[in-house]
Amino acid sequence: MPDLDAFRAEVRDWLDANCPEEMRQPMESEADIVWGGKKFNFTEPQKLWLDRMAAKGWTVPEWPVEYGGAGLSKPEAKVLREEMQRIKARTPLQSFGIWMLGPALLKYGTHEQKLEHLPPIARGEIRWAQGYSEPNAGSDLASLMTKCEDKGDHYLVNGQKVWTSYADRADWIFVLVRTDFDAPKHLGISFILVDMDQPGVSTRPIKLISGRSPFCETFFDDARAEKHNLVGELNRGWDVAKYLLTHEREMIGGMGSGAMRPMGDIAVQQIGLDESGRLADPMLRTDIARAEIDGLAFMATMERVADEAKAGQGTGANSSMLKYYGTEFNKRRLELMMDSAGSEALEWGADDDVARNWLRTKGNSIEGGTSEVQLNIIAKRILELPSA
Amino acid sequence: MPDLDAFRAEVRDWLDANCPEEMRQPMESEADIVWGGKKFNFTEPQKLWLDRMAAKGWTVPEWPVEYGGAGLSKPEAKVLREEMQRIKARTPLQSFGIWMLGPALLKYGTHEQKLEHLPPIARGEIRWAQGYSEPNAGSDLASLMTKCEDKGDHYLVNGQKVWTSYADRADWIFVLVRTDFDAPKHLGISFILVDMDQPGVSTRPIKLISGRSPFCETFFDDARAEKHNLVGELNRGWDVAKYLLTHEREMIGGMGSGAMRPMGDIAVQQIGLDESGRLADPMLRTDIARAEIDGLAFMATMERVADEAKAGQGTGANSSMLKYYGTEFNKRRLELMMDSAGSEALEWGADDDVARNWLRTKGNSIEGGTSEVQLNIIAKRILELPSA
Amino acid sequence: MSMVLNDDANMLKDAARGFLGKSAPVSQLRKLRDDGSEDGFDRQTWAAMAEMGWTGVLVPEAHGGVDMGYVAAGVIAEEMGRTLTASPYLSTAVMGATALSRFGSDAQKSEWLPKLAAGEAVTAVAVDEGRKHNPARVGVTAERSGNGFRLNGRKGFVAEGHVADMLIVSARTAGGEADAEGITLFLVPRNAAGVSVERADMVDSRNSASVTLENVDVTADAVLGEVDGGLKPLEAVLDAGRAGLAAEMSGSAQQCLETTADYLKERKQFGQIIGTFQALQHRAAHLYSEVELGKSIVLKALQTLDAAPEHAAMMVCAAKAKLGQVAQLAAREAIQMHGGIGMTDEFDIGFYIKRIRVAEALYGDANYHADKFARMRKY
Amino acid sequence: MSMVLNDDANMLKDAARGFLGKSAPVSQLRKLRDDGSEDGFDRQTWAAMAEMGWTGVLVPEAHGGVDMGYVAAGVIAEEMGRTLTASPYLSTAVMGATALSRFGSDAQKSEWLPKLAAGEAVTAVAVDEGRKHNPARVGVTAERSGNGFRLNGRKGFVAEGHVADMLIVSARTAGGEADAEGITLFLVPRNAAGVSVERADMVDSRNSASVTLENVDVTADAVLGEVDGGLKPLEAVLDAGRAGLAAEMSGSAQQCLETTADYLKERKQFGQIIGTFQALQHRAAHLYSEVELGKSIVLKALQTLDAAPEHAAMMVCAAKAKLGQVAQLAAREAIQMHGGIGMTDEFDIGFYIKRIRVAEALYGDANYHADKFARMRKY
Repeated sequence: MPDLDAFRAEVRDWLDANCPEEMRQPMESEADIVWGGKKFNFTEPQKLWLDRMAAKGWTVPEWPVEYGGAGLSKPEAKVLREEMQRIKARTPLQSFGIWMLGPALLKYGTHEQKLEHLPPIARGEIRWAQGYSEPNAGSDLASLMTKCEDKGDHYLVNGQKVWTSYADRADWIFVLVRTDFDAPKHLGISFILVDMDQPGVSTRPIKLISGRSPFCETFFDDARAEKHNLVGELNRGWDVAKYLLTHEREMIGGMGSGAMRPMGDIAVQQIGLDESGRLADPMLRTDIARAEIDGLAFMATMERVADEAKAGQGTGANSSMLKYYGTEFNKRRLELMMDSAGSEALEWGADDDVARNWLRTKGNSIEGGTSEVQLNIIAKRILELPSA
Repeated sequence: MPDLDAFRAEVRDWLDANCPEEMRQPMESEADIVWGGKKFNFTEPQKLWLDRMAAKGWTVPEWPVEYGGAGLSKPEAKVLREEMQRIKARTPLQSFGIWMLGPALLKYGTHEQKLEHLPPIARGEIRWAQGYSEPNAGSDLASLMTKCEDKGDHYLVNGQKVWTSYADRADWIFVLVRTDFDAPKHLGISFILVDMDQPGVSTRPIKLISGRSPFCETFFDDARAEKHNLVGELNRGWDVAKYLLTHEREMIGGMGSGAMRPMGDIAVQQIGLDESGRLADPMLRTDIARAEIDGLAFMATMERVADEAKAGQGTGANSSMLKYYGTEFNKRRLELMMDSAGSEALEWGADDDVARNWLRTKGNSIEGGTSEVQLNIIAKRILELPSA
Repeated sequence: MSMVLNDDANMLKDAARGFLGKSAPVSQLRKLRDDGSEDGFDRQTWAAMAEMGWTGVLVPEAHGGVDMGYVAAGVIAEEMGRTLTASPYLSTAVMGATALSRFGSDAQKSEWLPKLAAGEAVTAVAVDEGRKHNPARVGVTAERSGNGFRLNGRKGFVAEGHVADMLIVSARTAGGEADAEGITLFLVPRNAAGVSVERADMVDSRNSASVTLENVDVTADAVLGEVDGGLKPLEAVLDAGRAGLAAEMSGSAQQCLETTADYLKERKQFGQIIGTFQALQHRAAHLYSEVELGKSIVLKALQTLDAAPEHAAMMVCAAKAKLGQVAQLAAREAIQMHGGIGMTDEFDIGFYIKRIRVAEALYGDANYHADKFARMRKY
Repeated sequence: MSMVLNDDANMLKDAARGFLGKSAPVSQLRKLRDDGSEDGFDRQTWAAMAEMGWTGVLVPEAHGGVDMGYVAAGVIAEEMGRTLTASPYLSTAVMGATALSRFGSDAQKSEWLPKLAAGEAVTAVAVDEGRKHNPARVGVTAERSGNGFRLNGRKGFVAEGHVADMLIVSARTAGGEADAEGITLFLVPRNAAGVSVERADMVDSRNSASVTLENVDVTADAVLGEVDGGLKPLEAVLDAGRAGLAAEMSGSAQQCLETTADYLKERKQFGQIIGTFQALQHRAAHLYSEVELGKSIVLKALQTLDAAPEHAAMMVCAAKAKLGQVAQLAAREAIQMHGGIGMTDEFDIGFYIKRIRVAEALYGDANYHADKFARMRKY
């Protein structure tokens, strides 16, 4: 593939010339993630790196050029990722806009909606939050009750969302609302975009057991939404939501499998080896070895499922399998890391210490569809077991 | 308790004088179990030991004297057990008559029924089989279809039972039959005693995956049952069945927790220790240690549940917990024994080799109410979770 | 011995549940945390416990205690596990009383036991030096100096260290760092010159501290038990603490199970009470079984401590290992079955999972005890 | 490398499934067992496999093979795992071909590879001597004798031993019994003087034998690879076998899952299809996930064997360990969910649980490989 080679050379040169030295250092904590948005405090190198990448369209390399992307093919995007990894370049921008709203808009949005919302996402100017769950609509998301009324030239939104990630730092929110209270529950839901910079929208952080507050409650009290910001058809928002949930599942399932330091290495450093050269805690050694093997098998599975999808094979419901296994595995991994760290992990330390991460993982198998919901989906959609 | 001490002395003297030397040797295999009945081939010491014990009423020490027992109190019976264990005396007689039918008759039978059936059980003259499950009534036992018609002076039984333990070696069978096809399924069942020595009853052994055939299919083809052999009220046999199932559950749950050689000892003998004095298979060592700890906790639980029952505390549904945990534990134990024995256990050996026992344990969590049924019972009767 | 509580123990259990549920529920721990309490426990509650005799549960009557034994001590710990009541009960009434009443000299007993029984003194056991429990690995040194000893070194993960009046410290008087021989136990007043104690900010919001000893001089009277022979009494004291922790974890696990079962009966999703979902029913039923096993092995360990303390090590080891597994399972299932609300600080489940993690690590986690169990069984 | 099968491999998979399902289903193994077949496999089926090129899947084209590589070899093994087809495929086409084509001298290759590819010769690898796999522990001795060697000792658990034409035997030429150095591989004709082979009656009704060597004289030409340096090629041969077994177990696990899912859709209890019970649904869904992980790690191991065989050890180790766990879970869940009928010999599930147990033990069980994995990762 000569074209790819040329592209690789070009990417390599550009990255060498443009990636600031500071952006080639490993991130020290979650605080180093660049989320963007009006309220974000950039360091100088972060801003420089973001602006340069955004100008190339490389914060969202596969999006069309007119919407702020670079229109790269999958193989080209892979080359870009590989070259970034080669020099250990940090991701210039992460956001729910990129991961979730973007794909949904690309699929369901009008040309005008895409032009209005996608480029600011790509440039990191607008940070988005997700308004899905409600206090009485958790696993049973479709039973949501946030009301959206047609007021002629605009909509009025009233209700409450929970588990809105970083809503207190977001600028806009995409919200699932009920637009028809008489229809069957899946058929009265719409998907709408709401500017959070208005008196009708307020947020309250939820303090978690980890002591951190990555989530908020978000209240809509006569909040206004423009009519042109309804995505997809009225009352057919469930389709958009489902499409988006699949993306979210894959994202959460894939967490914890990234370039993590192997558990065995960490444990050796913490606990040491015994006279026979084995980890000094023999039972923990057993658990870690088995978990590392499962980790390898899981990573191979993520790879295989992705490759199958590219080849048009496999089943879409496998995203549920990845979400289920990935989050359960991540919980298990952090339990082992707590076992290994011993009493030193039992004191609160830095903002992303092991204990906080351990507690945080407990939510992985709840958010984005619980493990139980994923198992239901596997049973029904893949194994085709009957419903009661 | 001076009386108990006197009793203990008396028991000790009697056992010393009357227990044949051969009956003080550990049993070498299941073939050494004395089941009794017309078809059983006794060795001379087996017969001698049985007859002597039966004459004292000590094959069923807590049953009333008039029904073949010795009318011992619980503490006295415990003394007898302890003294038998002290000289390692074998149990003179085991049977479904003792474990299951006996308790059911004592609770639900008439005086005449007890007089007719209990003493032959106590003396090991009649061996009983259990006719419960049917091909389409497994976990859902109450959906059984074996028909029992009232023919005036007797009943006629037609149908098929499966999983009748050793029916081919039994003399009589207690059977759950349907006596009312119009009533709700639990209310049309009766409990009846059938002589197997008649042309209308035939058996066919079922070959199991272990290669052994401890169970049969049993066919009733116009089999005759006497009217006075109906136990309990007509159409109320389900009460008797449930009572009996509780006994069965406790029996099966308790299996595998007896005086077994500790797994760790067996593994050391088979695999050896490494230079640091630990079992040479470190992962298996982890599994065995955890299992032995669970085994201790389970034995303590059996003891506690029994003591609570004696003290009138606790819940009867705990027999489901013991059945569930005990059988699952037994399966786990045999898996570990297979791991430990390695390739040497993969050749068929003697009739009670590790491989056969391993395969046999797979049925423990199915027979006598599956693990799933026990978990249902715990959820509903103990945790009081609602039904759908 | 019958595996049921006798009438005295049952009465104690009812009394403890009544008192703790009313006077020291989880909200008390939450308040101590949110207020940034320096003591980390409520002194009024502690005084009430002393009043009821709990602080003297293992103190002989001759020294002002009620001497009810380990089963009784465990009953109290179990109830405290239900309410996560913060107090120096374990370090003082269980471990301190065990140390002094079983291994103390007459003078040591007379000096300390009445104060312990009266709730007037708090003790803390300073044993660990690394991130993982290992009582034989002792780096703190005690060198002979005049008629006494001079202690130097550092201990960590000392429960109740900063509120203790007296520290029970293991130090090396002979041998190399990991030798079983050559360890000696010392009674060190916390206010002795050279002792500095720093409280740690623990995930469970309970008391733990690091203790630094810098040329701390003690007399020979400060030795608890024999010089160089401290590991055996130390293990006995630790076993009392481990059994107490196992009892506490049993109480916490029971509470997690019950709270969760109650929630399953209430919460609706998909138009149904979620307790009707069979998958959750089976997991709850499995958890019930494990919790029952936990209760049994704890009772067995406590009974053995009462009946034959010198043979209790294996049962205590099994109990601590089993409860580590059971309580963590209970906490994990509780969070998962509660869903999002279980993740919020506002809800109590988080306090349980955090306390259980600390209790699991304290004096050896489940892996430590399973390994020790295997070594005791010679494999 | 993309984690999907290419077109060739997919065609092979379809062909294998078609052929085995029709010509060598589980009923063939049952019949071989019930008839007490001396060969323990069906020679006609074996000839058909050779016809299709399966016996030459790892044999270079120059020696009459089709040289399709390990992914293809694994595809065949996986399909055989679905039908439990008995044959010397693994010992010959996978392990024998690996041994000869990668480590054989030109003469050895010319002599054996064409016969292997044609299905005319069967090989067997004789490695283990104790109840647990341990390739470095070699007690069989090979003493220099004239220009050659004289072998003495006993091997057990030799898959296909009694039907093999040629045995690949590890023997000690130097060092102590557990030394990694000093092991040499020999090609020993089964009919050589002094070789006696006794077939074992295995629980899986497949072929396994013990091999006794009594003053067996071989020439220097019988050495495979280097004298004293046999452990490395032996491990490579074993890794081929382990990957093949993992693929086979993956096929068996998939079959257990599918059979069980089908049964859940049919069987009624309590007036309902039991597949509607959520507890069973969740367990089946969990099993599905594990089976998928198993498929992935097997493919990864096979691809690594093709791409970089010298670096494949860790992936093969992970694959054998993972499939040991997955396949046993699948077999156990299959029996439990089938209920009583799964316990009967008449039903096929028993054949699966038994074969999976043997495959699990062969060339190292999951514990062996997890331990080896940890050692490779230096912990």
